[in-house]
Amino acid sequence: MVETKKIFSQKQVLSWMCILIAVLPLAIPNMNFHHVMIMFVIFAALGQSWNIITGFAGQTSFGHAAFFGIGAYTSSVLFWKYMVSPWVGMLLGALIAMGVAVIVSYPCFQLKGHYFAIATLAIGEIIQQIFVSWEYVEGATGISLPILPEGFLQLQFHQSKLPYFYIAYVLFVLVIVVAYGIEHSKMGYYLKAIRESQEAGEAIGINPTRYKLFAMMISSFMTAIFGSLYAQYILYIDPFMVFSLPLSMKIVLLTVLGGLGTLYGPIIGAAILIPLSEYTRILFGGTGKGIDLIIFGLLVVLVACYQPKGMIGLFGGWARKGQRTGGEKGE
Amino acid sequence: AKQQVQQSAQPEQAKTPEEKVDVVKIGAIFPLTGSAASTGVKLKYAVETAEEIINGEHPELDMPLAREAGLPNLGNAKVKFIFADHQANPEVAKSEAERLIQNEKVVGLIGCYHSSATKPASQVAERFRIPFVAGSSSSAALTERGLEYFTRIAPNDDMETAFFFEYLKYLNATYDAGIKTIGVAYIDNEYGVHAAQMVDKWLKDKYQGEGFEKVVDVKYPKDLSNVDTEVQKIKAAKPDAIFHASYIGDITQFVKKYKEFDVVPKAVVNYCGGFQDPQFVVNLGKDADFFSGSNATAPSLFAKMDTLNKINEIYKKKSGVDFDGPALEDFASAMVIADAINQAGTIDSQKVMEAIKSAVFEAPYFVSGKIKFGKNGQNEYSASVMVQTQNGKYEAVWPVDYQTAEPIPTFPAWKNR
Amino acid sequence: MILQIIVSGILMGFVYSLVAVGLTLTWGVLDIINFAHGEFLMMGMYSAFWMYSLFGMDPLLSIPFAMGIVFVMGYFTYRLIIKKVINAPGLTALLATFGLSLLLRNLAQFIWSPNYRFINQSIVMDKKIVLGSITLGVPQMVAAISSIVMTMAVFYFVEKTKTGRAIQATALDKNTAKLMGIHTEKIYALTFGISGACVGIAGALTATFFPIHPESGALYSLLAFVIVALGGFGNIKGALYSAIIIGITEALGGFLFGTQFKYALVFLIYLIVIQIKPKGLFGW
Amino acid sequence: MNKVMLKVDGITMRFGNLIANEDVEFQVHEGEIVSLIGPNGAGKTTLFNCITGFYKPYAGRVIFRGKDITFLPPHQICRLGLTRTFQIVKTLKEMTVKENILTGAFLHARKRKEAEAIAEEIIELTHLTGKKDQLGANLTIADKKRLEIARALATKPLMLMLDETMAGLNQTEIKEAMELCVKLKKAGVTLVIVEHIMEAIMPISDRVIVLNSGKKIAEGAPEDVVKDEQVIKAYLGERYYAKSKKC
Amino acid sequence: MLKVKNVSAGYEHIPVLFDVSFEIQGGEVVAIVGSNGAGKTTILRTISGILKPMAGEIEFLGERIDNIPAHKIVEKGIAHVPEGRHVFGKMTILDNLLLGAYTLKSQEDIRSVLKEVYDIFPKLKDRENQKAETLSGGEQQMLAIARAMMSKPKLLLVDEMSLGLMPLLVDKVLSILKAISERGVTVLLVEQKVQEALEIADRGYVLQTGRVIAEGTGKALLASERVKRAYLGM
Ligand SMILES: Nc1ncnc2c1ncn2[C@@H]1O[C@H](COP(=O)(O)OP(=O)(O)OP(=O)(O)O)[C@@H](O)[C@H]1O
Ligand SMILES: Nc1ncnc2c1ncn2[C@@H]1O[C@H](COP(=O)(O)OP(=O)(O)OP(=O)(O)O)[C@@H](O)[C@H]1O
Ligand SMILES: [Mg+2]
Ligand SMILES: [Mg+2]
Repeated sequence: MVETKKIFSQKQVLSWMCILIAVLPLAIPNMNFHHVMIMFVIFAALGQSWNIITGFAGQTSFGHAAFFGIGAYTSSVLFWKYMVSPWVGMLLGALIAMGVAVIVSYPCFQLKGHYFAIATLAIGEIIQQIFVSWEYVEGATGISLPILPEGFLQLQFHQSKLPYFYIAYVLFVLVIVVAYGIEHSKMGYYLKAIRESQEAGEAIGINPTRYKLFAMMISSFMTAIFGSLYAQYILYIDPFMVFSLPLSMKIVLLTVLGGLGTLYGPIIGAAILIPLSEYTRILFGGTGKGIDLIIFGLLVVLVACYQPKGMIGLFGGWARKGQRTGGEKGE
Repeated sequence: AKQQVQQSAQPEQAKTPEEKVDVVKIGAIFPLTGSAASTGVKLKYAVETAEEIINGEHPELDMPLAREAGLPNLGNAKVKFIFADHQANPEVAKSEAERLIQNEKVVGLIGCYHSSATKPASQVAERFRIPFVAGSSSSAALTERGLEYFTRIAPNDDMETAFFFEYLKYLNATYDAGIKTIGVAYIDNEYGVHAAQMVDKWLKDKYQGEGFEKVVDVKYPKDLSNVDTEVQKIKAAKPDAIFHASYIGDITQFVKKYKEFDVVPKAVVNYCGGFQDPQFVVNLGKDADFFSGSNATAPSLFAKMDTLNKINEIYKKKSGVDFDGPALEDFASAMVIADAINQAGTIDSQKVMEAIKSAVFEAPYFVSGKIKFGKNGQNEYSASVMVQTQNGKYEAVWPVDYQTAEPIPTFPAWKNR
Repeated sequence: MILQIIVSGILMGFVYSLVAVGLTLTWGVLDIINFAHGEFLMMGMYSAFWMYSLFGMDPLLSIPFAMGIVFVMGYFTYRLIIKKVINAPGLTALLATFGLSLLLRNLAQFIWSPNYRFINQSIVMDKKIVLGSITLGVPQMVAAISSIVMTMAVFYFVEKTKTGRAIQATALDKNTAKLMGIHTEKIYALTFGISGACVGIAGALTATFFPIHPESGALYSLLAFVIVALGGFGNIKGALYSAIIIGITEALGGFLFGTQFKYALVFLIYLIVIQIKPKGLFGW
Repeated sequence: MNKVMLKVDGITMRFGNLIANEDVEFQVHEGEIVSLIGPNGAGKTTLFNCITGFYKPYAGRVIFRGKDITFLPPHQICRLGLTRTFQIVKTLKEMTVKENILTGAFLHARKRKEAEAIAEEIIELTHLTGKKDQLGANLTIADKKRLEIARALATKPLMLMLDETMAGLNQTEIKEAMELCVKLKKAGVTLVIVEHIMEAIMPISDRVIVLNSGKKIAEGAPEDVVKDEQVIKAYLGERYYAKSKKC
Repeated sequence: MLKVKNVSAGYEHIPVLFDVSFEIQGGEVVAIVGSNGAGKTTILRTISGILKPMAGEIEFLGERIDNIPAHKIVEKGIAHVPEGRHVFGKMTILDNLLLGAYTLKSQEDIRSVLKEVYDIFPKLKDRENQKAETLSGGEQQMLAIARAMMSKPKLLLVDEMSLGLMPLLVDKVLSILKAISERGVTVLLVEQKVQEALEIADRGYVLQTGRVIAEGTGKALLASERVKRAYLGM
């Protein structure tokens, strides 16, 4: 695999991944599978967005559901109350999420490590509570989106899920392009420098607050886009669904699972986690004994234990097998 | 594969009616894991009970589909309920509904307990033109969406609220209970908030004029560690009656704290939720007494209702507990959808839906004895009775026709128990 | 009444501190986020419930049992899981313990059913002390006193004993700790065990006044996260004090601003405090 | 004499009760190499931190090329052309040597190509060519120190402040480092060096400033400073004195 | 006393030591010198058990120690002063010292070593309750050595202790090491400051890119042309 790494550039590997993802739903025309693919693409993109602030810039966010929810709510409320096209809502939602991100994260950037992480968690929970109590957006009751005739403009498709998939897919590819662009530009280097040592970064002329803010803005913008898309796809949202801590954690975990701070990570992670959770539930969820989640939990533990650097570690690891092990003593 | 593409591209296309069926599949979506799993699992047992009654031969039961094995009008085809877990997540409810329809080819859906899950799941059913019969989901909003393929058995919170006020009026009139002020304690989610809205609505529309007044409104967060503050607020306002929209975990804590802080309202009425769970009495023992709530059934009624009693025996063998309201309602939803398919004599969803909408279903397990859906899909016969816990048992106390015990109109002081 | 609410808040705070002290050991001292901490608590509660349902044992008497069970769980969580991920970057331990939390939660559902359980026999059950206008529930009082005792014991243990020093040293610099002759693996496992024992006790104590359910640990662990951060990571006394602050915030804030906001207010307090003291109230 | 590049004017810094710098005052001229020496804990690193914006001094001012930079944040100071290294190296561990340097090079490069060109040049200059694809984390201390300098150089500083970058090098490598300093000086970079290795800095320094317990106790040409009684007593020790006399 | 036989070791499967062998007699001061990245630190880490050798054997007092964990090796009487001090910054000086005595069982013993150590480093006694991170670099170095002394070692491994120390202190610490060795403790010294190290050492080894390329008495090595050219820049 080390060999292949040299032969194929990151760009090529990513392109192949994207092509594979694009043709898979055509190859397997099953609606439930399409659903899994849509969820996969959405979550891979969410992981990618989150990766920018946490994987690249090293600022652990446990509150990304806040941006997701803001995106979902903005487009849904506009659509439901004023019949504004979800596309407009999507853009507005992303902008609002970005604004909120700036306002809430700016004061938190002085916090280090876990203190920052808990702060984002707190912000996420507070924003959820605001929406639960906000009558204008129907509070805890949630919003059922009106069902309209199919159409690209109103972002509703009833015959087939493929249009949803390809819309999500295009946005997903855009997110990858953005993430790729960031990683290979000045900004990417600066973010990673901040992650490794903020002080070293400052000493070579990096304004950490500014770059963290940029990263947060981009990350929240993209997260919100997928929030809108998700709401449009499910056609129902409530605050417990789109602002939940488990959602934030899902984004975190799939990225960690795949490999934090890499472009492949979120894709690999989502490709494992989403089908795994869907299919364990489908196979065992009907028992009513929690067997699906026992199995899912166990698999997550095993993956974490045997691929502690994320699944991406697999690719680096193969080449080294067969050598006598030395290194740090375990015991 | 090509055929499949066509099929998924035209979901509304109905199956050919002549098709011979051996097994009729019906999807059942419940919260089988997560914080509502305790209820969800009971609902699953209830549906399994229905399945057993339909598929087996139960001459002892005087109700449709019991005597013969399977669905007689479909050549004794068996019914198979396929369960799915929505984990209290609307997204999952939606995708499970789709999967059940698409992959499992179910011809009808029941569920989902949580109204928030029933909403998207029934939208899917609507889109595929598959009948959806909700059992215990109580949000009034469900039947206000104008869906054609959606019906619901349980009385909604709108009806429940009126029922509560009428009960309080009955207590005032018959026992001179003197209940005027009310407090509402409810969970901050769709279930609680909607119930509280209905209280406000009914007060404004009708009952304020009849002397009722709301004095305190306690909304508490969804996940909850303790209710000290909530109970203090209630205690300070001294309402005569408390309306509770709470789940089993919270209501248990409330009762504990009512006792600790010596809160003695005259009556506590509960929306369909935690109070109706038999675990309420198990957990709280004597402290559980004198609370009341609307319920589709009560174990004390079993003596009066022979069929229900026998059904309950089957259920109890599976679940280890007696039927409670939500379980019976979801049992009913399973029976109704099977009955409708049988009456239609086909699995053609449009015909089945016609049957659902037009038939009057025999339901000897309900006090109302019948189920009939109105235009909007709401069951017109409210199956509810008011039950009160007395000596560790749920007694039906109102309406008078179904009374198994007289209501105890006011709460005794905690120390006098 | 305000007084009653504050008192209730303080009592609740003590209960929280029971949970938080265990967390501050693993998260603060060893820098491992144990996402399954709440599930450990839940296991403590079920241990008590188990003893109760099998032998009718008073939860207070099953404290040692619960403590033992969860100690062992913590110990093996380290040996079997954490050990494998401890050298991995950043959040891998989080992933592993998240999986563990799902596993435990659903295992509990599998074994004990998802029903809400309640223990209604204990010598402290339903007892209360009434002082003028203030009511103190004896179960909470017992929990509060145990919590102080336990926090002090853990504090003393970590700060003043040889093993405690070894824990600190291991936390600060694992490799150098080895050079001192410290069996760091054992120390890690022990710390996890102790963290487990703390929540085990907490579980048995809270079982006297809270419903027991597979999900019942989740909220506590969320609050414990905030408490540990507010107190300053790794600071045991800080966890105690900030737990009380959180308890009061929740009770009083809920009373003044609406009970639905009580946890939001807790989070808000954290955000405000952290702006002034970015390393927590008592952090290094 | 050349223009004044840096003027440190009465800097005082405290940590609680501890006074780490007290009224320190000195100037650095363009193109000079100035060494800052003093016992462990004398406050050299603290002074660096005050000058480069990492600490806000308790009193005093720092003027760099005529501009008051006392309260500017570090990254702005760096932009003005004053870059420092860290005594406790802050290698960007999960990045390769080249990426480490590239990050510094982006300060004056709009495009990636330009940055790469700068980085290549610096890699050559600091003899890191063979290690450019190694991860920062896997370097030895000495290489980390070298990388620390390289990264700072990539920002094209006018003035470079080095904090014990030669510690841990052997004599041969120290020689190389000395040559590098001289080369930089020739290229017009002004240097302020903190170092405990007298053999290394005495020959190349134009001036030496001695700090003790936060205060400046001596300043002057290297050969004068080593003879200073106070400096010998507080810092150099008799052995060094004896050795230096021998030579 | 210590026999290192054909040891290879490295990090993450990449070897940095190749077939290294040497011996130390009881009571000696032995210096290992060599340029950066030669693997000096790696040798010490392998002896003290932080690293597992990929091949070869290490014997201490006739017992094999290459396959036992680090904390057991300390019990056998090897103490390691790591490169870069590594004092426990957030803990007090006394706590640091007590941690050094972690392997001692009796309180009596601990008290007596503590007294002995305070005799050698009186400055530490005055600051007993100060947090170690507030010490200056030199003082931290002393603490690191003192801490290692607390385990009553038979063999003391000292890595690069002159790093970042002012000249005055380098002298002082070296003389302390000499004093320690006179109390009967064997010392294995790893140093960049070749001259200084070899001056106090009885014997020395020169390491280059993971291999021993020269050995001899301190004086002999200092005089050798090869060493002079390579390490003393003469
Ligand atoms: N952040 C801080 N908080 C508290 N005290 C500090 C801090 N930084 C430095 N000190 C103290 O200030 C004094 C000066 O430290 P400084 O690091 O500047 O010394 P130095 O001259 O660089 O020494 P060395 O040559 O050992 O590096 C020391 O006593 C140190 O303990
Ligand atoms: N943790 C590590 N992971 C990978 N490689 C390492 C690690 N530590 C050291 N190395 C490599 O091992 C080799 C020898 O390192 P070692 O630290 O033993 O050298 P040294 O002689 O002590 O050098 P120095 O004088 O710089 O301390 C170097 O090439 C270094 O890059
Ligand atoms: Mg310094
Ligand atoms: Mg070394």
